[in-house]
Amino acid sequence: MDAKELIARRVAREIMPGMLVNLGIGLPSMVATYVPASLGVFFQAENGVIGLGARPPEGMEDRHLTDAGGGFVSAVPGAASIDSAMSFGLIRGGHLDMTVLGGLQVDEAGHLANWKVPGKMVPGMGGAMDLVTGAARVIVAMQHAAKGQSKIVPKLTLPLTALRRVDLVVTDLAVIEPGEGGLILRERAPGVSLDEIRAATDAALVIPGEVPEMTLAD
Amino acid sequence: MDAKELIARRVAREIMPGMLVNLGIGLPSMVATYVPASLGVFFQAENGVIGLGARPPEGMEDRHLTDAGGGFVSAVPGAASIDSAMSFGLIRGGHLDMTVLGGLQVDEAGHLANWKVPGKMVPGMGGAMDLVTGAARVIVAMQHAAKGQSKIVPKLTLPLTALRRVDLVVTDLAVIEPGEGGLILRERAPGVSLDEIRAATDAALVIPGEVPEMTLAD
Amino acid sequence: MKGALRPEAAAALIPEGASLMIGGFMAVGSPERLIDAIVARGVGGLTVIANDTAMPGKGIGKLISAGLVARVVASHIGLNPETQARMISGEIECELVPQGTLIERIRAGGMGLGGVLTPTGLATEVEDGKQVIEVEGKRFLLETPLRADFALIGAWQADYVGNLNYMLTAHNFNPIIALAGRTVIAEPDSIVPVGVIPPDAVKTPGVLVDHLLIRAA
Amino acid sequence: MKGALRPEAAAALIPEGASLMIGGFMAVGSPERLIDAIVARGVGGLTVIANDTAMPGKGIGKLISAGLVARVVASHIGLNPETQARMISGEIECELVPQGTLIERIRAGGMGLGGVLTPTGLATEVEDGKQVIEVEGKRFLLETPLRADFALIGAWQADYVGNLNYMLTAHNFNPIIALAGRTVIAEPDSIVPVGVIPPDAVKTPGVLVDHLLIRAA
Repeated sequence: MDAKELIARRVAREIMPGMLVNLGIGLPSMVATYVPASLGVFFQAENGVIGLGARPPEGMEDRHLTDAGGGFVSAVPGAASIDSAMSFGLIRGGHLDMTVLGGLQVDEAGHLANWKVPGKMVPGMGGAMDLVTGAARVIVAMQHAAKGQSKIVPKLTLPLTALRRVDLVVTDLAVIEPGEGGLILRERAPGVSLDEIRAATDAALVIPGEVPEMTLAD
Repeated sequence: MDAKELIARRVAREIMPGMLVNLGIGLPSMVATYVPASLGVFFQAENGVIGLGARPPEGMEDRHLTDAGGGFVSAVPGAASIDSAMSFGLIRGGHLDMTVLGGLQVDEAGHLANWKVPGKMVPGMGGAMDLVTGAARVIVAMQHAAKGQSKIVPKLTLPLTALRRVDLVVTDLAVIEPGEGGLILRERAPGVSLDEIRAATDAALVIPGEVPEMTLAD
Repeated sequence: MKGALRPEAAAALIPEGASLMIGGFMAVGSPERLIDAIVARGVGGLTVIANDTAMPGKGIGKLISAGLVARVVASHIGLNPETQARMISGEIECELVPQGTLIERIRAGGMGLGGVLTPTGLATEVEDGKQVIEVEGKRFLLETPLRADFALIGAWQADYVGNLNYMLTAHNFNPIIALAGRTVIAEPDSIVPVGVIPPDAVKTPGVLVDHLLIRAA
Repeated sequence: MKGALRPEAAAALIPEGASLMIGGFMAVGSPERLIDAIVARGVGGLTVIANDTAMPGKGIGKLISAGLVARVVASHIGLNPETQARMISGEIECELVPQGTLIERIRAGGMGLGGVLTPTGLATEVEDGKQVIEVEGKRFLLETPLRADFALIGAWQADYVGNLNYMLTAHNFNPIIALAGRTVIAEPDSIVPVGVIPPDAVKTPGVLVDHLLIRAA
């Protein structure tokens, strides 16, 4: 199992029956693969269908039905089309139960940077600022480090996405829960030691007496 | 022809092909009777259908289709259902070409009072404040006097409906156009003299050299 | 969506003093069976946020006549003399709001906005006590968001996951209050299998709806 | 609704330096034939207000590649390297706006609101230069309305009076920009007789639409 699959499987376990969930493009979109249809979860993409489904059968793709990355998708029974005002009304108004986004950095205050690298990458924030501001629960799904640099940092050095503290960070090494008192280490990836996590993390971690291994979705 | 029919027929002549028009309940709603279908006008009621039509045939009334007064109506071909946010978006956003409302008073500034008589009648403003604020053209259709009192007054004594100067006032005696310089007398009702209008009007009127008789819609 | 309830079970969710947004325009599009059940339960001190209070014997008018309402936020009460009388006697506190402002305040509450700026009501008594904010040289009233404990919706069709649609002038406040009630109860004319309402015909996504009323007997 | 135009006649309405709101999300729901006609006409100095600038060769990306765009107001330009390059070279001025804020600013412009208050962007660089307003103890950014000379819409069906509807994820910005363009031009996949789109299925009333594009050859 590679790092991305591990993260996606762990995030999938956060999803409860009947939730409305937004998955960002890239790694977060992999989470859907590990959520059983029996949960009755509705996936939303911010471009506008509640009830996104898997890629359609070959030859049945329709240009009116894509995800936020522009890839062809299907829709599940009970889906609903919405325009962008309604889409972000659901997001900003707290009707979205959960969003899973990628991250560039999370800091000890639980703040996320995920939309801009000054002087380098200026893609625009898209829906990220609204999602982090408004979703009932914000989960960051990202690799623990990039190019040998920890992405869990004492203080953001990249531009902030939103004032709101994210609810959970899931990486290939750990599950971290930002709280009033800092970043609490909740779980270890299978076979990863506390020392390995500490060594890979620039930020200070609050480490409880017991830090169990992650349980992953099938 | 009674006073109300006269007013409705004169207002009908203000309606141009293809307009979107809101008619208030009561006297203003009579205007539709005198607008030929060939004009392609769409009537809107603020409760939510663009393309209101006449009362349906006996036994075909449906409780899901009424005007703003709760009376049964029909819908013309090409009608569109809208919710209240869209309805008032059209009104406030200037997409409504014309509104015809009743009035309690209009004053020399062209201001309308039509929603409240303190200590007596407090029905609420309903859509009146939005309609007068937002419609591209506001026409007041009312009797010139009530209980022997002129409704065209120097200065409103009843609560203001909106800051916006109304565009035209049509009464059973006259057509009056409020402007920068005051209330301009544009037309006389058939057989009514300038002196009769002056005598029935508390407000000062600007009287041009020629004040023709009204032409009425069939 | 949690399932379909009998009217009396839905009414039992509503406590004394709750705030209710109720769909309908002169009772067109109002959830009549749900209102009847609330009247039967007799729970009082309610705040009603709605376009109007209909007329005696219809829609919200039944709650007014039953004496269950302590506060009304509406754009128009003129066709219900009982609301007027109870307002004058002080039994009902009444906040009158321009209709376009009322629906935007509800939408703002439901969509997580802190308010909207509208020109409607400027220089009238609606301005009293409100912030006036200038944008690009024009003055606007700041109107604040409204939410409620419950949104009570009259719909045309619902499907098994709670997707709703509406017919003709029975839309009115219904699709908007569906966003602004902490608990949303919908009374549809009919309940149809998933797929009968195509995605493009859904006006209120089922994810917003907590309970449906069971079909009428 | 004034009638149906050939794409070149529609493009001819658009002058140098015009502002265009264009529907579509990564070109899904964008009016491709109309965009092609604007590229063919070659009128420059355009302001484009849209969710994104698609990618080279698709939708708004074609206007970017043709060098016709002087200014972009969008939430995301990351999938079009040409927009990025032209922004960095200074050829295109770019205002990046959070997606939910962008759509509300357009809606406010179209619906006659002076602005909306949103929590999105607080304490980020989006806050720069904006009024912060406190409502009920919470802080919000005041976001101002957007309008444009033209709204260019991709629709699914239109009828003869200009009523429009949209399919699945091709709704996106289209129904909202229809309110905020001073001239509204819609490119439907098909044009059907009045009555084929029932009143409850209309998403954009024909009274908002000035011109349709004639059907594709």
